Formats: sequence, C-alpha cells, structure tokens
Amino acid sequence: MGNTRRWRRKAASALILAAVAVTAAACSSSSSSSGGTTPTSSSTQAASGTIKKGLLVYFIPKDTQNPYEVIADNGGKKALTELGGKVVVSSGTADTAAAQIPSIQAAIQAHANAIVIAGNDPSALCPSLNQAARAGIKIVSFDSDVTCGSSPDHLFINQANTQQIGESEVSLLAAEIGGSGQIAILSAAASATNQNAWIVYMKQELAKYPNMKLVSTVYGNDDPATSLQVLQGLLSAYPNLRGIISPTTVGISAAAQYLDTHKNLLSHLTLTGLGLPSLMRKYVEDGTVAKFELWDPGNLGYLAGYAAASLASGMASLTPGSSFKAGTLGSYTVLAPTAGVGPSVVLGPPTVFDKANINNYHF
Amino acid sequence: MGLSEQPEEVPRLALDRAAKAFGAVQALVDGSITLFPAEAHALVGENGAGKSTLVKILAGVYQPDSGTLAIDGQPVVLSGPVAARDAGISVIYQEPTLFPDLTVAENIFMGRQPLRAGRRIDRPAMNRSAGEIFTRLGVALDPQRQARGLSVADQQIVEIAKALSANANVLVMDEPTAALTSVEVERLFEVIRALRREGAAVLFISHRLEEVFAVCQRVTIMRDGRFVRTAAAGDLTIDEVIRSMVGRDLDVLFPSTQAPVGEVVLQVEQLSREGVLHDISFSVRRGEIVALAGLVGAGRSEVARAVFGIDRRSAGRVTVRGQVLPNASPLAAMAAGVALVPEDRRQQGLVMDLGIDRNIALASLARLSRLGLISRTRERDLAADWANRLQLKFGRLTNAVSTLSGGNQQKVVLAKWLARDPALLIIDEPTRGIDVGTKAEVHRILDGLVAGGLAVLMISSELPEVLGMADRILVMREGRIAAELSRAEANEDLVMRAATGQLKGAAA
Amino acid sequence: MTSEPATRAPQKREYAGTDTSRRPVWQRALRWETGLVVVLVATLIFGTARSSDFLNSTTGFYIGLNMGEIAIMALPLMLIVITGEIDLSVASMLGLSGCVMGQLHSQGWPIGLAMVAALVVGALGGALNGVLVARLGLPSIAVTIGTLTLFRGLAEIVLAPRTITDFPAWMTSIGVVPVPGTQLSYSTVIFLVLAVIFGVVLHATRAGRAIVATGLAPEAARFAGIRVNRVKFGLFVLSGVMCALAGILFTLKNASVSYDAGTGLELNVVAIVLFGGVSIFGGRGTVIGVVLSVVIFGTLQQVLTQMQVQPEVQNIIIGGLLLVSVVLPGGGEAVGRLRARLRTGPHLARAAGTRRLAPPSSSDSSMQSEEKK
Amino acid sequence: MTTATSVLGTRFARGGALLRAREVGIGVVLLLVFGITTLHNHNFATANSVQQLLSGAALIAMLGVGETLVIVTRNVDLSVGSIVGLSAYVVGDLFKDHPGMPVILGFVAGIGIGAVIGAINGFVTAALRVPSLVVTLAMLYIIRGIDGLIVNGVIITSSNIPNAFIAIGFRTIAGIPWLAIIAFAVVVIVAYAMRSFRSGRDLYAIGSNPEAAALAGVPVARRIFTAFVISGSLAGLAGALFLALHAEVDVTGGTGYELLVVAAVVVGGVAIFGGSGTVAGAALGALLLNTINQALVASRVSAFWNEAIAGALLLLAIAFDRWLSLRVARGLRSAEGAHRDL
Repeated sequence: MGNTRRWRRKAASALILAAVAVTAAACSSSSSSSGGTTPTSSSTQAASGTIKKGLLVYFIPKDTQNPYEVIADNGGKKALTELGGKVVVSSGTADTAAAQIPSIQAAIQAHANAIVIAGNDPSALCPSLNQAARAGIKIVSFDSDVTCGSSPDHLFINQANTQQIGESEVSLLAAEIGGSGQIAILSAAASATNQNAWIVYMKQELAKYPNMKLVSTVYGNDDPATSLQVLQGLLSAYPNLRGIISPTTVGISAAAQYLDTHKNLLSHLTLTGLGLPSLMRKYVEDGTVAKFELWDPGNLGYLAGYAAASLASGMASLTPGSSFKAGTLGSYTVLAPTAGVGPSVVLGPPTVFDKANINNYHF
Repeated sequence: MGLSEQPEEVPRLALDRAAKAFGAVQALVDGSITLFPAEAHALVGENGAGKSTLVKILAGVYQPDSGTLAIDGQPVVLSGPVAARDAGISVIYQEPTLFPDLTVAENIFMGRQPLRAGRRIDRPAMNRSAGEIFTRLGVALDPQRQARGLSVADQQIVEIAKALSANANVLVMDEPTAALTSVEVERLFEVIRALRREGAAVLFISHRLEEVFAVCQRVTIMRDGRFVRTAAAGDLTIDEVIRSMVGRDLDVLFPSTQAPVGEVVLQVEQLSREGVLHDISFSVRRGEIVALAGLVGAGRSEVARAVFGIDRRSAGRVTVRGQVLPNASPLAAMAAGVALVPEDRRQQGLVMDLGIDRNIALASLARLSRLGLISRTRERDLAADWANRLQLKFGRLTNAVSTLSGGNQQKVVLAKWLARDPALLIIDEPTRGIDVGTKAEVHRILDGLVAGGLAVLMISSELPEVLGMADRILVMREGRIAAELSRAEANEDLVMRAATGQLKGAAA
Repeated sequence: MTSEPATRAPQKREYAGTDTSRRPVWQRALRWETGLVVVLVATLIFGTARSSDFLNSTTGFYIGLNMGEIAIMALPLMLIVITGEIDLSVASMLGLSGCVMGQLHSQGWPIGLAMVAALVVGALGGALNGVLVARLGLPSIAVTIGTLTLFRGLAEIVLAPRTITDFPAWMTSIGVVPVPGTQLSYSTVIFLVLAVIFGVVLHATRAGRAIVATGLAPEAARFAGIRVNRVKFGLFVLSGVMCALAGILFTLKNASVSYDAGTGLELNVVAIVLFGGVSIFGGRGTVIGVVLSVVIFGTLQQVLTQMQVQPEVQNIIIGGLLLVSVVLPGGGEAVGRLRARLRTGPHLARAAGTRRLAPPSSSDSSMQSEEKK
Repeated sequence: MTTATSVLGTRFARGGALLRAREVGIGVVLLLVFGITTLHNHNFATANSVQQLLSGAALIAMLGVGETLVIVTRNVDLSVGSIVGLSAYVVGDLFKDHPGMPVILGFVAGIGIGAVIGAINGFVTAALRVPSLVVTLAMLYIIRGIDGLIVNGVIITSSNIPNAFIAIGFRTIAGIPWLAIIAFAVVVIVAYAMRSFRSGRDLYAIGSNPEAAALAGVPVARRIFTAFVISGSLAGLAGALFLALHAEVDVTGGTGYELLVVAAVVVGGVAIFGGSGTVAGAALGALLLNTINQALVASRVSAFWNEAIAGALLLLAIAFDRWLSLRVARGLRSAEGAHRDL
C-alpha cells in the first residue's frame, strides 16, 4: 500500500508540476488579460484607496460544527465587520463536498462578491467554483486548499507553509523522543487534502532521522470516538510505539485525553501535533503533552476575510509579489505558485505551545 | 347420554340475537345460543353460516352491533379478549394461536404465569402445572420445548391446555378435531366429558356430525348468519341436521350433467414430497371431476401444490396432455394448460387490494400485452367479459376485490384461470366460505366446464360436495392415497372410514 | 389446511398505517400526490417570495445537479420497497462503483471501459443482495445493512486514502454545463428519461404488475405464476446497476472520487421514496409521487440554503416531513380508533397494538374468519 | 403422532437450549478471535488491551440491550445513535454551565433525554401505528438537527467536565473498567427481567405472534411503548457514558451507531423480525464486533480492511442464523415424516 501510494503521489506531483507549468503560463496571460479589467477597476479603487462597503462574502467551512472552523469563521466575520461588509456562513453538517456545493450555488444566486472556502475535497468543488468564478465571484480558499489547476483562479490562504508544518511536526517529536523509535500518525479523514500534504512532508523530513520509523498512519475521521478507537488499536498493535503525531485538532485532543487517563503509557509514549490551545491547555498543564503547535485559526479567517474583500474590491490581485493589507495583521504578499499550490499567502509560522506560553492563548 | 336440559336452571351463558356486520357484509344476523353448566353443546352450520363470527363475539374479539350476552344470568359486555377470559370463557380457535418462539408452558400461561415473590415468574411451577395438564389430557408433551415446529395436533393440544389452565367454565372449541386422528379425537372426547363432569359448559363446533352426536347433548343449527333451531341431540337425526343446515335438498345443489369422459389430461406417477406426500399416482381425464378427499393435513392441498409446481417434489412425474412438467415451475404448468384455484382465497388466490379487472387479468397479461405494454382496454374487456359470463356481482371493475363477498371473490379467482382457457382445473375447496346460493352457482359453473371438456381435480373438505360433484373420489390419508371410490360406490361412511384408516383392504 | 404448522411466523408487516382495502389503490395514491403537488407549490411560492429571481432556470439546473444521483437511486429503491423489501446499501454502492471506476481509470483503463466495469460491479453487488434476500430468504434490512458496510469497506480497500481526480475534462463538464439546448443538468435528463421508463414499466407492463402483486400478496403472486424470488432478485440487481450509474455520474460531476463518496445518502434516498408515498409495507407507490418527492426535497434544499437556514434546521424539516408523511395517512384512522377507545373503554385499546387484530374495519376480515374451515 | 413429534422435537427445538447454543457459539468465536490475535500479537492479551475491548464494547452493548427489547417486538429503533449524541452533548453542556453539578445528575439528565425521545418514538409507533422504521429514521434526522443547533460549533472538552465523571470512563475495579461493569449490570438486570417478568415475556409474545398476543390479553401497544422508552433511556445513559469515556464531545457523537447496534444485535442472534433473541446475545454480539475490529488493527491489518471484514461477518452471521433455523425445520419435518411412515 505504501509503495503504491508513493507511486501515486509521485505521479500526482508530476501531474501537478505539469499543471503548474501550464498555470504559470496561463497566469501570465491571465494576469495580462485580467490586467485588462483589474487595472481599470483598481485604478478607480486606487483613487479612493478603500475597500468597497457592503461586500457580501460567503464563508463555506468544511462543516458548520467543527470548532476550529467556527473560530476561523468568526475571524472572517470580524474582518468584514471592520470593512463594513457581511459574512454568510454556509455549509453542510457533514464533511463532504456534496454538502458544500449547495452553499456555493447559494452564493452565486445571492450575488456574493467573494467565496472563502475550506475544501472537503481537493477537486470535487472545482466545477461549482468555476461557475462561481464565471459569475464574477472571487474565490479564496483556506484551511484546506482546492486544487483546480488554473480554473478557477483563486488565492489560497495558507495557515502556515505546508512543508514547514510537516517538518516542524517531525522535529518537535524527534526532539522529545531523542530521534529514535517507532512512531505513528493519527490523521483525520483519509481523503483530507491538508493532512495528506503534511504527511508527505513529514515522511520527507523523517528521512533525516534514520532511527525513527513511521510504522502506521491511522484515520480518526475527525471524530473523537473513531479517533479513540483507532488509537487504541494502534497501541495494541505497536506496543513499542514511542511517538504519535496527530496533525488534527480533534485527533490530538482525543489522544491526549486517552493518555491523560492512562498515564502509565506516558513513560514511553510522546504525543504532539496540531491542536487548539483551548482544548489542550489541561493536558499541557498536567504534563500529558509537552509541546504542540498551531496558528490562530481566528487570524486565519480574519486574513481570509481581508483577502476576499481586497480581491473583490480590486485592492489585491493574484499576481505574485503583489500585496494587500489585512487589518491588524499587517500587510501580506502573494507568493508565487509552487508545486501543488497556486498563488497563496501564508499566515505566518505556527506557534509552538508549551507549559510556559499556553495560558497566553485563548482560541 | 340423554337429555340434560333443565329449563329452570340459569344458563351459564346466553347470547341473544347478536348481529355483526363488516361493511356491507352482514356476517351474523341472529346469533343466539344458550349454554348450561355441565353440557356439551354443538354448534353446526355450513361454512359462512356465521359460526366463527359468533365464536369471536364470545371471545370478546368482536363487539356485536346489537344483541345481548348474559353470563350466569347477568348481562355483560365483553370489551376484549381479556374481559372474555375474566368472564370464564376460553376459546380454542381452529387456527391455533401460538407463539412459536416461546416454550409450550409459556404458551399455555401467557399473561397468567404463576408468580413468586417479587412478581417474578415461577418457571418450575409453570412447567409443573403444564405437565399436570398434559397428564390430565393423557399426552406426552414437553412443557419446556419451543412451540415452533409442533404438529397441528400438538398445537391443538396446547390450545386446549391453555383453556384448561385458565379454569374456564365455558369452553368454546372451534373445530378442534379437524386435524386430529381418531385416537386423538377419542382422547379429546374423554377430556370434554371430564370437563362436563366438573360442571363446565362446552361449545363444540364440528363438521363431523357423528362426533357431534357422540359427545354433545344439545345441538344448535345456524344458516346464513341466523339461528335456525336448538334441539336435544337425541331428538335429531343426521339427515335432519343437514337439512336444517343447508335449508334445501342436496340434489338441487349438485347439478350433474354426465359428460363424455375423454383422454387422460393429467397423469401423476409416484409423486412424493419428503415428509408430506408418498407415492401418489392417479390420472384425470377430459370431462371428469376427480375429487381428493380426506382429513385436514392428509396432504390433499399438497398434491395440488406439487402438481402445479408451487412446492418442489422430491420424486415422481407429472404429465399434462402428454407433456412432462418440469419440477417446481408454476409457469411451465400454466403453459401446459394447468390452472390452480388455491384453497386460501385471500392469501393465495387474490391480490385483495387490487381491482377486479387486474386480478382477472393477472394470469393472462402476456396475452393482453402489445410490445410489452399492457392494453388497459383489452384488460377491461377481458374482465368485463368474464364478469358477465360468471354473473359476478360488483360495483365497478376497478373496485378492489376485498369489497366483494366471498362467493364473488371465488368467481374472480375462477375467471382469472378460465380466462387462460385451461385444459386442467385444479380447484381447492371450491366453495369454502361461500353462501349457499353462490355455492350452487359455482357448482353449476364447474359442471358446465366439465361438460365442455375440461378436466377437473377438486379438493374439498365438504363430503356432500365431494359426493355430489365427483366422478371419482381419491381418499387421502397421511400423505398417501388410501382408497379410490367411484361415484356409484362412494358414500359418506366409506369415505370417512378410508380417511381415518378404518377401511380394510384399501390401497395404501 | 396445510400440514405446515400454523405457528410459522405470520406476515412480517408490523404496523400498517391504514387499512386501505376498501379504496382502490389509485385513488389513495392520487390523494397523496395531490398533497405533494400542494407542498411543492407552497415551497416554490415561499422561495419566490424570499428572492424574486428564485424561479429561474439556474435554480432548476442546481436542483437537478444536487438531486440527480439521489433521484436515480430512488427509482429502483421505489420498486424494491413496493415488493416489500428495502435496500440500504445504495449509497455504499454508489461509492464503491465510483471508486472502481476511478481506480481503473487511474491505472490507465479507458474511461468507457472503467465505466462498464463500475456497472458490472454494481450488478454483482446487487446480485449479492439479491441472492441473500431472494434465494436465501434473509431479511433485506439486515442484509443490506451488512452490504452497506461491506461495499463501503471494499471501496476503502480499492481507493483509500487516495482521491482520484484526473478524469477527462470533457466528461467532468457534466457537473457544470447543462445538456445542450436545455437548462437541465445531465443527471436531471438521465433521471427524467429513467423516470419515464420506470413509470411505464411499473404502471403498464407485466413486470410492473408482478412487482405490485409481489408486494401486496406474495403468495397470490406465486400462485399466479409470478416468480416472486426472481422479481426480487432482478430488482436488487437493477438497483445495483442504477447505483453504479449514479456513482459514475456522481464521480464525473465532482470530477473526483474518494472512498467516502456519498456516505450517508442512503437515508436521503429512503426518505425521498417514503415521502413520495411509497408504502414501507409494499404494494403501493407511484413514479409520479417519487418524482414529486425528489423535486420537493431539491427545491426545499435550495430555498433553505438561500435563506441561509442552518443545515441543522434543514435536517429537522426533512425528518418532520418524513414523519408527517407516515402519520398523516394513518391520522384519520388513529382518530377513529381513539374515538372507538373512548366508546368501548380501555380493553379494546389495550389490544390495539397490532394490526388486523382489533375490530376489523373491512369486510374481508369476516370472510377470513369464515373461510378457514 | 404427538409423542413421536415431541420427543424428536425436543431434541431439535427446545428453545432455551438452542438459544444457549447460540450464545455459546458467539462466545467460542470470540475466544477464537481473541486467541488467534494474541498468538499474532501478544500485546492483545494484556490487561490494558482487554480493558479497552470491554470499555469499547460497553456502549454498543448497552444500546444493543435496548435495541433488543424493541426488535423482539418486531420493531426497530434507528434513533439510538442520535440520542447518544444529543444526550452526551447536553450532559456536557450542563456540566459546563453548572460546574458544581453532582455527577449523578449528569446521568439522570442523560437518561431523561433518552426517555423523552423514546416516549415520542413509542407513542407514534404504538398509538398512531406507524412503522417504527420510518418513525425512528425521521427522529434520527430531527434529533441530529436539534443536536446541531445546540452544539453550534462548540466542543465540550475534558476541562468542562468534573473529574469524578471522567473517572467513570477509565477507572477500573479489580481490573475491570467501570463502563464494562455498568454495561454488565444493565445486561444482567434486563436479561433477568426479560426472563422472569410477565412484561418481559409479553415482548417476546408480541414479536412472536402479535395477534395471539392480543388474544392472550397482552397490552401490546403499552408494551411496545415501554420497549421504546427503555431503548431511549439506555441510549441516553450510553450518551452520558460516551461523554465520560471520551471526555469531549462535539456534534459527531454517536454518528452511525444505529447501524452498528443493529449489526451487533443481529450478530448476537436476535431475529430481526422479532420474537426471539436475548439481551445477553446482543451484548456478546457487540463485544464480538468490537473485538474483531480491534483484532484487525492489532494484527496490523490495514485499517482500510476493517469495514469490509465487519460487513462480511455481519452477512455471515445472518446467513448462519438462517441455515441453523432451516436445519431445525428440516429436522422437524423429517421427524414428522418419519412418524407418518410408521
């Protein structure tokens, strides 16, 4: 399975590279073609130099119930409130692309100015998003990117550099377990784009630690109960497991809770990953988890909100190197497309939380 | 035996002029019966005379539309089965109502299980009591076995045990002997006599008049939902009873055109079905009616099912007009010209919720279709044609057949099959649950068909029908043909004796 | 009369809402469908009142796009429910067939061949259901809960954790563009064509009569030469194939497939079929009703999403509609029963839990009791 | 006839023996799975691992008990999973809003929520005579919707819940997890009641032959209503325990449990069309399914195979049941046939 997967991954990367090449070409042409429209509008915008009032931005999170997404959505609302616009949060109750499509359609029919979406599927949403783009709606993705190639053009608000997260996760764990032993990954859904992207970089980084062996990747589907069940199976299958990386807020919290109630495991097992400080505070304070990292999802949504509003007002573009202002977060520069990721901005480096600083964060 | 009627005594139970209608059908017009303590009282009447409705009223299942019921002289209203039970009435239905998943003892004591401290069921006591009842009945049934898989006779025993355990002083037995062997019947009679000695009143319903005279002191006769008369058994003869039941002479009921008997249509050779049928061989010719007679459970309907292909036969050969029928294929049988009017009209014969037209057309759809589409016009025409030919009484052809009376329902089943122009008609219980008038009509239809060259294999539990209609009678007993009787030699006594295994020298 | 012990479990029908034996089927059906039309019109008026441009062709296109696959799966399920069975494995089969198609395509199979393979997988899965239900006589609800898990598990084996996305663009455009010359999505057109075919088959052919008769009176159907088991087997295979077709469309529409495609849709499909007036006890149901039900669900979803009604409330509304759809037809009878209860005291009501027990409301009950001699 | 049939019949069909055999059968399979897995991976038999098996199965077993009561009456309750989710969240929410709330009140609240929903299910099913499959399917949607409205994207975490409550989720007594003890107690109590009280036997009678049950004076509607209330209450209790076990809950709590529970119950030998089966069997079925799941992971079988194997096992269990009953029936028929030959 691992082999095929790697093969698949390579093939995919090759495809994506090819796509990127095309995109890059298309971008230059599209920037010139969009340059036909954008400069005119931006020239008028530039004259006032402000973001339009009364913008309507649809935030389409993975689902309406994920706490992480809710915090991000609230960040977006905050941004649009500052800008005198309005945010509508719309999605399904389940993490499926099918449940998000009606929300995209609703955005089109409501003549929204921009859509900010966290994709449940890298490509299933592309057809719908294309329709939205054709209707003149600016597309911003955040949290989990959609990989539609060049169509539609969209800006990805990257929570943190994908590669950086993958690497830092591994190095955090390596530092704690002395760089040797069996480790495992407790992920969300097997089809989650961001998870899989991070895992790719984790594996690359692991090559630097010859004594650390990734024995298994299990999927908790971002459901506490499933996460617990697969974790238990993992522990049973690999009694000598030294470390677990759970790059999902639900997974790490479920795993921490289990370790918290089975402290005997802590003598040889270390947990790290991506978690919300509010969920993890208790476990950091009582020593169950030493370190984990994350960015502020509220800021992520806030940035996405500003990016969407700026794009819709012609105050920002997808051109690499261009920049826009994001309220209290300062100014951001659009990065050039890289393998698998189109134009993007990065929120910033993730924060590593530990006993010393966790009480400073309240998301 | 003698007459034990004591008019001055207060009857244990008196039902007076009870009536019950279901929609347009008046099932019971005048149900009246009086039971005294320590008597066995027979209720006789033809199918459809209203006996079962009367029984269900006594059981509290139906509430009569009018009429009164008194127990020990006190008027009562039985609002449900529990009320009837509390009033001391126990009903043993002809169709046993057991819980297949529970044990025999639990079946007997359901809802009345003996309790011990804390309202818990006292299983040992329950099993012991059940065992005692079986001892009293003289049967060896294990109280702790599951009811699933009990033979019909054993189920009947459990039903009787249920009634006995309830200490009922009125026992209603709706055809309890239908499925019993003669030994079992005699044992049951002993039980009834014992119950009578203990002061209970027993209402005994049976079609076997000799049984009625063997065990009962008084007889009540019903016809067409009405009370006809009650008399002491000693004052009646079987003939009188039959005349009262039928209300006319039998000859009128059974027209008999002698049709020329032609070539063999159905040839059955060594037909067997494991555990059910053994080595059945017979033939039916053009223009004759062959009747399968025998007790319930003797395997008559099973022969029909195996010939038609509903049941798989384990051995033997069925040939229709020289063509060997493949096993278990009703379609092949139909194609060969076989039609089966099954015994259970509601479950097997008709789709009750569908219209008259659709039911009639159901077996002829291929003929009514053009390019795979059913022509509604031709369907209606076919139905209208047969409804007319069989003088069906109905409102509209699209009305559900459930709105029809039993007799008209049977005509719909007949129409469905006759529309296929069959060579062989297997008809199982042709007149069950049909009023007397329609009954004669059905007989006339059959007679006409035979005269027209149809071969008919008829199964009937009604001896007069068998004797009146059939050219030859095959008497079945325990899955075998016990005797073959010609129309000339057959009489009620002979058939019954063959059916119960008391006929010496019969083929077996 | 048979020697078969009478203790054999009676009909598995539990609580029929109503005793309908007195009114012809079509009259009842008509009444239910009239109700559906009213609900639909109300929904449309509501939607238009909220947003003046609700009633445009784009809305219709979206409704079709969102409901297409569910609607296609609802058609064979309707027939299965009419025969008195159920198929809960539909959404899993959608996922499995999509995964098979995706996997084969990614391995270099031509897309057409991969689609055929998906349909074959659908037929095989349906045949498995069919064998277990029709041949072995197992309860379809338990069997299809089992195959629901099995098919989804097979999809997981085939594809997880990958997502296949590299489908030819000219095929995946069916998720974006309408059928040329119309404003309808491809899945809508396919559904409408299928609905017409299913309608004709159900209402005007021998097969349709066989299906209805099987659901209303399986024994009578057998005695009329209908091969009840074959009918059921065929329908399960048909269901498998249709679900595979839905899986193909679902995959192309989304331009991607992963093992969890369509998870949980089975409940939506069942809800649509039941809301369309198809009786869970079998024997009753019309294609028109199911089509109306599909349109109502789709329209409602659009209206509510555009009104920014939370998805949770949408769930509540769906559940409520489903509940109403079964309670309403039985409502009249229930009131009558309550009245009877008041009249005759508590005993009757205590015995009233099961159907065909308490005072029979139709003439046939008397016939039943009279003829068992 | 009577004698021959009953003697032979006894050997084939004595109810209790057959059912006991079924439970023994599940037990044997359970031990086999356990033993083979342990050979493969010695860690599977450690105290910790066994505790996990028991705790993991406890919730489904408890739901299985309630579901058994309902299925035995020829109904089905598909709303249990959503009740677990709602109950777990509401109990958590109560603890969050009232930090000093006694632990026991959490359970009372959970059971109360379940009982109310069970009463609605029971009323609509029994009094309005609507098919329970549709009723509880509709309730599944409605409860999930209500749950979502209450949750509204907020997660209840372990810091919101009293430690004494969480302790129930992982503490053990003599090595046995609390959860398993509670589930065991529920199984024992209900099993005893189903066996030893008239009302319990009534449930079997209703499922076995509803018409005969009414004729025997069984209050059918009331019993069905009660079965749903108990099923709902147990689901509510399971919800509270779900919270204790996971110490956090969001909107996904209990998702998909309904089918898992039906599967466990069917594997445990409860006939889907009513009349037979025991709560002990259902609980063993839950334990078996959970053990198989864990065994697959412990045997390092790819997680992707879990679901397919679980589905196949469920089908096997149903088919095996059918085969068994056919064999019994055939045995009886040839027994009667043999008699006829006498």
